[in-house]
Order: sequence, then structure tokens, then C-alpha cells
Amino acid sequence: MNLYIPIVGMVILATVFVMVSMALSTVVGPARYNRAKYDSYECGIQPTPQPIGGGRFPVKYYITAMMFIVFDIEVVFLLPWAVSRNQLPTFAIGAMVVFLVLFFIPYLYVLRRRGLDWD
Amino acid sequence: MSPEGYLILSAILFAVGVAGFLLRRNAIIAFMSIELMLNATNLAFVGFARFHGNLEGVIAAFFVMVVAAAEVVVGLAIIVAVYRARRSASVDDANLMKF
Amino acid sequence: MDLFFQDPWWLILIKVVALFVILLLWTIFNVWYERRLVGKMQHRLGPIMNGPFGLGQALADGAKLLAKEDFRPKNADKWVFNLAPILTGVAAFTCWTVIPFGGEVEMFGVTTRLQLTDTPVAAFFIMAVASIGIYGIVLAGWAGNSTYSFLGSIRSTAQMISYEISMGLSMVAVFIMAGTMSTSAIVESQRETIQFQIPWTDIQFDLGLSGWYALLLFPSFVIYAISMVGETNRAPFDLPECESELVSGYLTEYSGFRYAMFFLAEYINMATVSAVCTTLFLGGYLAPWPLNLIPFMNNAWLGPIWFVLKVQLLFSVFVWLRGTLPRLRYDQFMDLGWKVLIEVSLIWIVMIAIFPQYSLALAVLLTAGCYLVFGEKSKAIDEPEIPAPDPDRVFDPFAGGYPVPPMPGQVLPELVGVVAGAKEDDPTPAVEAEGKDA
Amino acid sequence: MPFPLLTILALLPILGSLVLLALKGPVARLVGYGFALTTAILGVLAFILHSQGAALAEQAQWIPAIGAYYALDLDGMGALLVLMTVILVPIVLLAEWKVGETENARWGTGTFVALALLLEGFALFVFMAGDVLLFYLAFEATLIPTYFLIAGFGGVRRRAAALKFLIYSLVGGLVMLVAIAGLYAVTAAEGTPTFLINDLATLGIDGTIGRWLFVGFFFAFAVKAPMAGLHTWLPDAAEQATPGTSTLLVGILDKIGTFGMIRICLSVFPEATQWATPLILIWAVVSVLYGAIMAFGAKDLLRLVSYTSISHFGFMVFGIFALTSQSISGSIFYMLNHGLSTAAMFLVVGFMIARRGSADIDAFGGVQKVAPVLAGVLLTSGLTALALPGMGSFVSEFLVMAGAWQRYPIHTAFITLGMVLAAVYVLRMYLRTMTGPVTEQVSTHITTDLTLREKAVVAPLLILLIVFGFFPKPLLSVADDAATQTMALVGVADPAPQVQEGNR
Amino acid sequence: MTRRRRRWPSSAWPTPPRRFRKATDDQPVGIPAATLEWMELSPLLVLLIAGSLGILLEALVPRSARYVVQSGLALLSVGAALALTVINWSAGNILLAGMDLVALDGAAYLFWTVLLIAGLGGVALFAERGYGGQSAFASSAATVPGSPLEREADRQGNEHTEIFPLLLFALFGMMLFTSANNLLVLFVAVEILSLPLYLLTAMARRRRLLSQEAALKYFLLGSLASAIMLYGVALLYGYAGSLQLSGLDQALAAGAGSRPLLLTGLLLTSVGVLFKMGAVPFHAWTPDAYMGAPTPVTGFMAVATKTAAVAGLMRVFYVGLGAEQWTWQILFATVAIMTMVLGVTVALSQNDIKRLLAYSSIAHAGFILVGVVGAVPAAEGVAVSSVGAVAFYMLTYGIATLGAFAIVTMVRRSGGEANSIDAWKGLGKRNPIVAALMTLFMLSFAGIPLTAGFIGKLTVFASAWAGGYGWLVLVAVVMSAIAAVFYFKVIVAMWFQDADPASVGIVEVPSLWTWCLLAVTGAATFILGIIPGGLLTLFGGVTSQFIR
Repeated sequence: MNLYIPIVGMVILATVFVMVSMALSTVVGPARYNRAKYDSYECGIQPTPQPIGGGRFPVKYYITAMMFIVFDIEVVFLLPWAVSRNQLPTFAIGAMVVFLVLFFIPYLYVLRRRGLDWD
Repeated sequence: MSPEGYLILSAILFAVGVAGFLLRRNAIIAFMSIELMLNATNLAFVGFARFHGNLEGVIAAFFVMVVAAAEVVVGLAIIVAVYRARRSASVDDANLMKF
Repeated sequence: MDLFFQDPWWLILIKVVALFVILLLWTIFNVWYERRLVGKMQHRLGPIMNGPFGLGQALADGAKLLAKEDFRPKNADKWVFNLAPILTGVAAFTCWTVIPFGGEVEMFGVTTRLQLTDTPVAAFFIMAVASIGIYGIVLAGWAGNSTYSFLGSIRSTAQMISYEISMGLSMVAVFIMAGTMSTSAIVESQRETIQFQIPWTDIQFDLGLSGWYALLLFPSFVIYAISMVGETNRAPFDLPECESELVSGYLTEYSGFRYAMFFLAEYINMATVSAVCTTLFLGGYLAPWPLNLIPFMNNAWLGPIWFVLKVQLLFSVFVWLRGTLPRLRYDQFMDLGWKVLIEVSLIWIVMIAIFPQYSLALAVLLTAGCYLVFGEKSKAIDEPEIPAPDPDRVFDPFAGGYPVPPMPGQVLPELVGVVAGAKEDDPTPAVEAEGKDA
Repeated sequence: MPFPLLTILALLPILGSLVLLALKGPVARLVGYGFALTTAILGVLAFILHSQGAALAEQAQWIPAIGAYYALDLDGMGALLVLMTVILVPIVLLAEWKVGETENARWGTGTFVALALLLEGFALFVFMAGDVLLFYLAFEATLIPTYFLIAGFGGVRRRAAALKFLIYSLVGGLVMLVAIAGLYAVTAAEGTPTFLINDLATLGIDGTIGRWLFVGFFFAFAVKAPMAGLHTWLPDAAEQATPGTSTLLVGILDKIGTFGMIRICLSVFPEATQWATPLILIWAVVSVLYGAIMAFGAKDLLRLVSYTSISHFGFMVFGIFALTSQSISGSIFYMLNHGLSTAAMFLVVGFMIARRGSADIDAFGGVQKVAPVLAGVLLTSGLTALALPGMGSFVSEFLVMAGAWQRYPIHTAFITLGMVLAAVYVLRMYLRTMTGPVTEQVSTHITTDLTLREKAVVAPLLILLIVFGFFPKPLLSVADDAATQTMALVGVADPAPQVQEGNR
Repeated sequence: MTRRRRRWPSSAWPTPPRRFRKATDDQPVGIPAATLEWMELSPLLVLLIAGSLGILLEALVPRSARYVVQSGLALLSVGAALALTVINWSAGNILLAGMDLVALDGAAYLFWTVLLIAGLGGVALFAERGYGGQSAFASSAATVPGSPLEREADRQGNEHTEIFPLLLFALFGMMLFTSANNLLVLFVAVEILSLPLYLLTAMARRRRLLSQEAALKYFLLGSLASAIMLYGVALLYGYAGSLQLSGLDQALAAGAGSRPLLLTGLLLTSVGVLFKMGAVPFHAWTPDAYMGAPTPVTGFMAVATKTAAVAGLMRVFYVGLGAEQWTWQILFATVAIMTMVLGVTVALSQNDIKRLLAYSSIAHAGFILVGVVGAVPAAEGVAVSSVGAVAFYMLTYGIATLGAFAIVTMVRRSGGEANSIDAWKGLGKRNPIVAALMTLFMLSFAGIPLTAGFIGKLTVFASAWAGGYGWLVLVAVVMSAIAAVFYFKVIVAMWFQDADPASVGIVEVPSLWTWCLLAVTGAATFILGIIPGGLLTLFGGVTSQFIR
């Protein structure tokens, strides 16, 4: 646990720094009210009403997110295996290769189905 | 080492998840509640693994992560499809079928 | 049990504060450094007015931002809007806690390492903390509650997670070779020199070349280098904040010091990824070849110098890229990440997993293969066929209902008869609907 | 393995019904009739062989896992009922020769014939089953053709009646299924599971479990042979179905109930039988009286006939549970006679209804004048129903009373009241429909007397009834044997006449 | 100093790097080599490989050829898996395979067989596209219902051949679930089997909003159930210190550990499995999912999910928690009663055939649970074990269900299925053969003798009684009597009611796929109702034993 104490220290220090300086800036900086200033920035035209959460956007992003989750999990699995790669028997190496191949198949599928194309 | 602290925490998280699922009407929130439940379980697994001194629980946590990811993928696909079709992700709006 | 356990609390305190100060100063320096360097590349001077060589410029900018009005748009979510810069800033600093600046030294009578701390999962820790930085960006875009910032954050998220995969995969290769995720152990594992062996013979020779993973795992290095640029949203991958499309991306609604915080974080992050790159691939604080052959150069107190030099070099590459390359289109960018980097990474991992001892040969093989597949020749296949415009057909300026510019060889209608060879024809715009789900 | 006469006998009508499904039009009914007649010949043959003492049992492994056998076995009672079945079916088919042409019929006559044959086949399986599971299987399987027969042909509200019939039978059957499951559990606990009735009889299941199982079986049979309280499906079904269907239903199907009581309840659960006897006897008496009283008040001819049946079934049950060889033998013989007499009643009433277009008693009057043969036939069949001496039913009823008297004189006295009531309602019905002045409605609708076909239908029934009445010996001896066997299994001796009082 | 390798003085640290070019004496340290019983596991592997191959083919084969290739591959692989299962079973390969994670015992083979048969039926239903050349699946599931993109996809005649790999994966998950000897494997399997089904549910060609909504409900409730189940697994692990069922059993025998942990774990674990079975009070998804899903999926799901769930339930509770049977028997008995009562009573008021069958499936889940409660072990001298009885019940129910849903797909109106019972009126007149088959299946559901359903009910009830739950059998019987009413409602509609021109459904002639399925299921329903002897011996005897 001691290993993490310096990290905690750093986090605390950084937080304090960030918050203090942000607080400082509100104190130091001016505050001149201007109604237009507090509107969302949209090139000067009347801003589009936005529901909180952003409304609709292309599904492509969801696909990216899903692919990311899948691959990230793959990486998570690879990491402990990679670290102990040279202590593992051949079987475990083969198993990981099979795992990667299994990953490659849906990847190929998405690729061919143009799931990764942006237009 | 006593697992009680972990167990209580995980139980609380799990309960929060269940409550979230039951109380929130947005499908995505409900779904996130489920993810929370899975992660609470992970905590319990790891805590127990530590308590029993074997690795099975830790391995289980890994698998649960994968499963959670797979569930996210499938679940989001469905939720997005529903959302796009009817512009709402509220569970209450899904009412074409009754009893 | 290990060295870091033995650090007394005051030493930890000293190290934390020192690291923090170094980071701040270094970042301020880097801002100035970048502007100067870009200036040089563009045959101009850059900041020279404040302080010696203009070194005070960045500091002045910071002070100015501190004194500016820091307001929050009325639609913004109060808490998240404040939380986002904090997250990003803290994450940027925290990454550095596990970066090794040097080896083992005596300091105030205590044997310690020139590194704040290290854990068995340090490299993984860096990835994790970097991901928290992404949260900052997502939340910033969401909390601003404006179209631009939201789109910017979505884009930036998509971009960062896309490149995080290839980044992670390239790191996996390092872990396979090093057998550890501890950053200092990875650096130490690069100290050993490479034994070359001529294929199919037993002849071995040793040039004294340290086993930097940039050499041994060349493809991983390249992939990491590309991803790290994508990961930091820097040119040519600075799509989330590309001014021409999205104003300032997720930063649009920020001002004052909250803005400065993102700015600071971006520069720290650049340094961070460079430092990680240095640690993982460029031998960290080890002396570069051939200096490593000189015993003195391996003095642990010299480590920080080598380290900083290497990081600064990488940082210069960032600047160089910014100064020379145009911004990618979003689809090109995503294509590169998803279709090239991940593919190559996966293949490379499989190769290295099976035959880690032949990594050099495999690297050559893979590079050759990549050239064949993604090289010039196959370019035509990847790019969709753009039908050559029919020069006889007159240009329809509102094809598909939107004003469009003329294609090469086409002429604006008002120029018909004015420019030689341009003649009027019936406008039949060829609109081709492509089925998405092939 | 000997020649599988019994299997062929039972399968033949089923096969016939399948063949009929492929055929269309008048050919179907002819072919079907051919099958029915062939079955009848085989059935009579089987009966004769059995009374000659030939062993006709068949047995083969069927579901070894739960100890079920494909076992067919013809004992005396079974033989009598087989005889009755094979005789009744061709008669019914003849009576319903044109059933498919009435406006209410959903399908053609061919379908009716096919369903009737199917029913016959399953009923034969029931009467010959030597295995409880096989018995049950066939028992339940009869529901399907019966359901379709009721729902497909007859009155306007026949579907509801059919569903009512189905649900009652199904509940009864499923309760029996519970008992069968329990039977399995019991025998499996004993060692090897078995469903062979003979094996079960030697097992002598008793105790609480035996009583529960007995109740399970008895309930199913009580629904089938409608005992008062569980009977309500019968009047409805009889009212809505065609007379032919009702004949099959009451004449053949309901016999399964009384058959099962003897075959399974008595022989497999002797101890429980004696335990339950007092209650069942009272129930039977109530049935007799209730049926009679309801028949007395019935306004609908078909309902009337069905209520008489309820009364008569009470009679049979009474005879069975009186547990003397005489009464049981009488009950067995009564099953046969009741089948024939009810058939006669239903069919004749059916002829009347077919002419008049209404089943209401008040709609008739003075039919005697316009259709004397019809009236005569109705009277004769009515007399068989009220068990006039000289009819087969008299013999059996007498035996039941005589046997039961030795043990239960008070019950028997009440039963006698039922007999008196029977005479009243039958004659009253006759008087109100046949005698008196000819009403206008009757004269317009009843224009013809019995046709040749109709005579051919009724004649054999009446002849047989009278023959059995005067010359019951061959059949009675068969019934006697069966009764003796049953008594042996139950382990009850006939009470000696001199100690009858003390034996109560 | 230059080339000295620095050894760290700590043992807690990862071992220092070992350079590969020098590492010749690489000895595996501490991690034993895993062994796989390839032949014994081959049915699983075949499905997994075929599923993956299917995805690959989906990427590589041109669209026009995909249908043929995919349906052929699916049929072949399921057939091959079935053959391999039978080979292994008859060879008596009873063992714990895959590092003791998978129990290949009689019960596993038994349920595998049932599952694979259901799988064959599923493939046939999925592959059917005889109605105007369209399958029952959406042409492009990703498009918004009613959008121009969807119309475009319809026009181009697109179809999702991914349904076949999804089917194979689901089947794989089900088989794994059935034979999981480890609680973690159990959980993973439950997800493998569920996720494809969630997707398939959302892919109906007609009434896609309904279908998507059904999928949403199914998914949300399903993942809730599996999360709860997982928590139960975690608690059981906390109790026993092992995820192996045998470890659990030993811990129970030793009596160590905290009982509240055990009981909570037991309760929560059962939730997940009961959910998959569709038992009350975890049934809420069933009617919606059945109604919304494409009918082929409904048919497959109704059979296979239930089979897998009940098999997994029995394995966990018989093998792992057998010593605790006095606790869970009464639990399941209660659930069984609730399930039967609710399923039957609600089904009485249904007017949509798919919904009716859904509630009927809930009721059947109750009947199956009745068989589970008995917990009669398979041993020499015991004629019908609970496992055998339940497996046989599942087989009979499954066959009838597949057949019934096949017929549901055939009765159509204006291009789509006509699921209202009104549309079925007068079917006996219009198409007596189809009506007769449907009648047969309905009778089998109702448990009328001479159909397979009767033998199934009989064996289940017999085993429950033999396990000492006679009273439960009584309740079950009363319920099945009431259940007969709604089955006969369908029969009545087909045979005794006249078609209403406004709602009449026409039997469209399907392709050979459905006809084969109907022929097989019809024949099997009938034959198993008359001569179940051999099969029941196989199912009921010691061949259906569990191993630890």
C-alpha cells in the first residue's frame, strides 16, 4: 500500500493546485454581466435549444464505443498474460493466439461490413 | 483478513444498483445500474478471494468484466435501436405490449 | 521489501513537491519552446519580448488568464462544468508519479530512486489515469451544453479511445519482452545489450547496442508514436478542436483559468506520452548508444539528463508535426486508427507472442508486409472511385440541394462562354445512393 | 406369441377411422360400416373364444422405465363389455346413417363414422387393458373422438356441452393420473415398478397411501360413470349431442367408469375399498334416487334418458360396492343390459326428435295414433329401462338387489324406491308423448312411422334384451366368474344368509 | 557495470526480465499445462468453431451466396455436434473435462441431445423463407423502422444471415450451461446463451417496434437476472471458497462457513436460472419477448432456453447444493405452484396465439419445476430419475413447441403472420392437415394420452411423487386440467368456428424446411406418445447420472 502513498500525495497536491487557482481566478478576474455572453456559443446566431445530454448524434460513435469496449477488454486480458509470457507453457501461448484470432474474426466482419467507415 | 468490509460495501453498491434499476425509467440508466451491480459483484469476488486466499475469485472478476463488456455492446445496440425508432429511451414509453 | 517502501515520509514529500514544480516549470518552458520552434520553422521569431529569449511569455499568458473573467454559460451544468478541468488537470499530473527519471541514487543519506513511486502495474496505471483524463474531456463537452462543445467532446472521445487501443496493444509487446509492467523494471530491462545472431548459423555478435524496445519492437514503437499523437489531440490529429469545423471543440464554452487548466493539461499530456514513450521504448534514463559504452555515462545522477533530453526530443517531434503536416479528415483519421493500426498491432502481437526471440526479423517482415498492403499501390483500392467529371457536362452549383464547388475540369455557370471551351449542357447531376449495409 | 386377436380387434376400428380420413363421400360411410361389422364379428368371436376358456392374454414390454406393459387381457367382465361395444357401434352407425346431412352437422357422415370407430377402438383397449397405464391411456384417448363427436354434430349449444364434458372428464382423468404417478412411486419403492393390474393386485397396496390412490381412481370413475354431483356434464352432453353420440357416450363410454371400479379399485386396493364402501354406498343410493327424481321432472326427452342413466349407474355402483358375488355379477350383467336398453331409448327418442324437430316432452302427444310402431318400440325400450321382468335388465337388477339385501337391507330398500320411481317416469313419459289426442304439431311433423333402417336399428337391441331376459345363463355365467374372481381379490366372502343381520 | 543485469532484492516483485535470445532453459513455473479432452468436448467446439466460421463467412462470402452457405453450415454443424454427442455418449465417455470445468456426464449428454434436436428445429425455422422469398427476420436490423433506409434494404432483398451464427452461439452457450461444473462457467454460459437471443429478439421483419421493445425488455430484465445470479454465485463462492460445484458440495458437507451467506447465495443464484426458465415471479419478460420476437426465434427460445435453464438448475442444485435439498425443495415447490397457477390462469384470457403459447410455456415451466423438486437421484434400481423425467418432458414439450411455432409462422394474412386466434377460425376447413397437426401439438401440450406430452407429464409427476411430493403433483394435475381449456380454445377455433372474413388467416405453403420440421415433430409427438419405451429407458435410468 505504501507504494500508492506518493500517488495519493500527488493527487492531493494537484487537486489543491487546480482548485486554488480556479478559485483564485474567480476572485481576481472581473465579472461583468452580459446576457449574450452567458448563452451557448453559436457564431452569434440564436442558439439551438439543446436538451441536457446533447440530443442526437450519429450512431457511428456508438459503434466506435462498442468496438472500443471490446478491444479494451482484449487488452485487459492480454496484459497479465503478456507479463508472464515467458513463464507460461506453450498451451497458454497457443490459447492466447486462439483468443486473438477469435478477436480478429469479428473485427474482420465489422471491417467488411463497413462498420468502420466514416462518411 | 475479514471480508466483511468489502462485502458490506459491495452489498451497498449492489443495492444501489437494484434500486437504480427499479426506480429510474431511462433505459440507459437502468442499464448502468446493472453494470454497477456487476461491479459490486466483482468487489465481492475479489474480497472473498482475498479472504479464502485463492485466485478463483480474481479470475471470476476478469470474466465478469468481459461479460459486462459484451452485455454493454449488445445492450447499447438494442437501446440505440429503440431510441432511434421512437426518440425516447424511457422504459415507460415502451408500452406496445400490455399484459 | 523494496526500495520504495523505505522512503521516509519527508523524502516522499520532497519528491512530490519537486516533481510538481518540475512539471509546472517544464510545461511553461514547453509552451515557449513550441512557439519558438514553430516560429523557426515558419521563418518567424515567435515570442521574444518577455524575459530572456521570451521565456517569460508562457508565464505571462498564464497570469493573464488568471486575471480574465472565468464565467460559466447559463445552460451549463454547474458541477460537471467545474469538475471537468479538475479531472483533466489532476490526471495529467498523476501520470507522472510513476515515470522514472533516473536510477538508484543516494539522497540525503537514503538510497532511493529518482522516481516518485513505482508499482508492479505502473504502466497500466498510466493508461488508467490517462483514461480518466478522457472523462474530463467528455464531461467538459457535455457540461457546456452547446452544440460545438458536445460534438467536439464526442469526437475527441471517439478519437482518444480509438487510439488508446492501439496504444495498449503496442504496450503489450513491451510487456511480453520485459516480463513486467513496472516502469523502472522496463527501463532496466533495456539496459542489456542486443546479441545479434546471423540467421541459420550459430554466429553471434554484440555491438554494445542497448536493447531499446524502439529497436527490438520497432512496429510497436511506430504504432505507439502515432497513437500518442492521436491520444493528445495534437496536429495532425487535432480534430476535436479544429477551428474550421468546431470552433474550439470541447473547449468552446470555457474561459479564464478553467480554460488554462485544459491548456496546461494538454501540454503536460504531451510530455507524459513522450515520457512514457521514452520509458517504454527509448531506454528511459539510460544513456544512449554509443555513450552507454562509457562507464561514467551510466551514473545514476546523469539519468535525468538523458531522460529529459529524450523527452524533449520527442516533444520536438510533436512540434515538428504541427509545423509541417495538415490536419487529417475525420474519416481518414478513424480509418488509420481502426483499419491500419489495430490490424497491424494484432498481427504483431500474435507474431511476438509466438516468437519473441526473433523480434527483429519479425519487425522487418511486418514492415515489409505493411508496405505491400498499405503502400502506394493499394492506395487506389482503398479510396472510393471518384468518377472523373465529365468536362462536357456543365456544373450544377446546387447538386443535391447544397451549394457545392466545381470539380476539377468543371466550370461555374456564370463563366460559361467567358472561359474558352466551357459550354452549357443539360444539368443532370449524377447522385449515387450507396447502400450502407453491404 | 399367439395370434394377437385382441390387438387386432382393438386396432381394426382405429385403422378403419384412419382409412376413412382418406376417403370422401358415401363410400366412406360404407367402408366404415364394413369396419364396424368386421370388428363386431371379431368381437363376438373373441367373446366366444373366451367363454370357451381360451387364453387370449397378450403381454409385451412397453415402457420398461416405469414398468408399463402392453398387456391386453380379456376377463369375464371385459368380454361382456367388448361384446356390448361391438354390437352397439354398428347399430349406432346405422341409426346415424344420415347424420352428416342435417343442417347442424359440421362434417359429413364419414367423419362421424370415423370418430365413432376411433372411439370404439379406444373403448375396446380400455375394456381389454391389463395394465393400468394402458388403461389410462385409452381411457383418456376416448375423450378426443367423443369431444369431436359432441362438438361436431348435434344441437346449437353442443360446443359448450362438449367442453363441459371434456373438462369434467379431463379433471377426472388427471386426478387419476396423479394416482398413477403415485402408483408408480409405490411400486418403484417396492422394487421394480409395474403397472400390470395382476401384479398390482398381488401387491395389495394398503394404508394411507392406498386410500389416497383409491380415491384418485375412484374419483375419475365416478365422473365417468356419473355419480350424482359429478354428473352435470351428462344431461347437457346428451341433450346437445346426436342420439347416436349419446348412445356411445352413455352406453359404452360411461361403462368405463363402472368397469374401472371393479377392475382397478376393487382388485388393486381391496383394503381401501372396504374402507370407502359405506360412503360410496350412500352416494350410490343418492345417485339412484337423484337420477330418478330428475328424470321425473325432466322436460326434455334426451335429458330424461340421461337422468335415467344416472339412476342406473347408481344402481351398478351400488351392486359393485355391496361386495357380494351376486351383486357384483348383477352389476356386470347390468352394464351389458344397460348399454343395450339405453341405446334403445336414446335411438328411439332420437327418431322421435328427428321427426318432430324438438326434444320437448310437451311438444308431443298422441304419437301412438300416427306412428304406432314408433310408440310400441318406445314402450318396449322404456320397459327395459324400468327393468320389467322378462327383460335382461330385470335379471341384473334383481341380482344386484338380492346380493345387496344380504348385507345392506336398508340401502336396498331405498334402491327399491328408485325402481318404483323408474316405473313412474318411464310410463309418465310414454303417456305424455304417445297417448292422448294427436296435437296439431305432431300431425304436421310426424308423418311417417319407423322406416326400415330405423326398424333394423331397434330390432336387434330389443331382441337381445328380451333374449337376455329369458335366457341369461351363458352371459350370466361369464359375469359370475368375473364376480367370483373379484371377490377373491378383494378378499371378502359372501355373507352367510343366517348371519346377515349381524354382519352389518 | 555496463552489462551487469540488475537483480532486484525483492521477491514480491515480478521476476526480472529474462531475455529471450538467451533463454533456452525455459521451464514453466508453477502453472500447470492445461489439458483439453478434444474428442469429448468436440460437440461444443464444433458449434463454437462453426459460429466463428459463420461470422468469417459473413465477411467474406458475397451476399447472394450467404444464405445457402450459412444455413448449410448451421445445419451441418448442429448435425455434426449431435452425432458427436451421440458417439461420445454411447462410448461412455463420462468425465470431467476442460480442467474439471465441464462435466460430461449422462445428464449433460442427455440435455445436449435435447438441445441439439431443438437446435436442428431452430435452424429449420430460421432458414425458412418460403413466404414470398422473405425470412421472418428484418432486412436490415440497424435501420429505423419505417425509414427510407429500411425500405431500400427491403427492396434490395437484403437479409441477415448472421442469425445462423447467433443461433450457433446461443446453442453453444446453452450446452455449456447444461454441463457447467463451475459456477463461473455457469454464469459465463448464461450470458453466452442470452446475448444472441436478445439480439435475435429484436430482429423481426414485421412489427419491428414491437420486436425492439420486446428485446429491450428481455435484455434489461435478463441482465438484471444474471447480475443477481452472479451476486449469488459470489456469495456461494464466499461461503465455499471454491467455484467448483464439488467444492461447494464439500463445504456443505463440512458444514463450515456462514449459513446466511449460503442461503442468500442459494436464493440469488436460483433467481437467474428461474428467470431463464420463465418461472414466476421472474416471468415478466416471457410474454413480451415471445410475442415480439420473430416466430422462429420464439420457437427456438421457448424450447432451448428452457431446457438449458432447467438442466443448469438441476446441476447446480443437485450436484452443488444437494446437501441443502430440504431448503430448496420447498422453495422450488412454492415457485412451481405460483408458476403453474399464474401461467394457466393468465393464459385463459389470451387472444394472441404467441402470447397464449408464452403463458403456456410459463405453465410448463411450472410443471418442469414439479419434476425438479422431487430430486430423485439416478441410481441402479431407480426407474425414472428426476433428471430423466425432466429431460424427457423437455423433449416432448420441445418437439410440440417447435411444431406449434412452425405452424404459427404458416398462418398468415396480408404478408405477415396472423397471430390473433380469430385468424385461426375455420382453419380445419381450409387446411385440415395443418389444423390436425396443430391439434396434435395442442393435445400434447395439454398432456392428453397418445401424445408425447402425456408421457412427459406422467414421468415428471411420477418422479415428483417418488421424491415425496405427492401433494405438489395433485396441484400440478389440477392446473393441467385447467390448462387444457385454453389449448382446446385453439382447437375449437380451428375446427368449430367459422372464419371471419375480416380476420381470416391463410395457410401459406412454406418451403421444405418447415415441412420437414412439421413432419418430424408431428411424427415424434405421436410416436413418443405411443411407444416411448426405449427412449424413456435411456433417459430415465443411470445413463442420466450427474457426476461431480
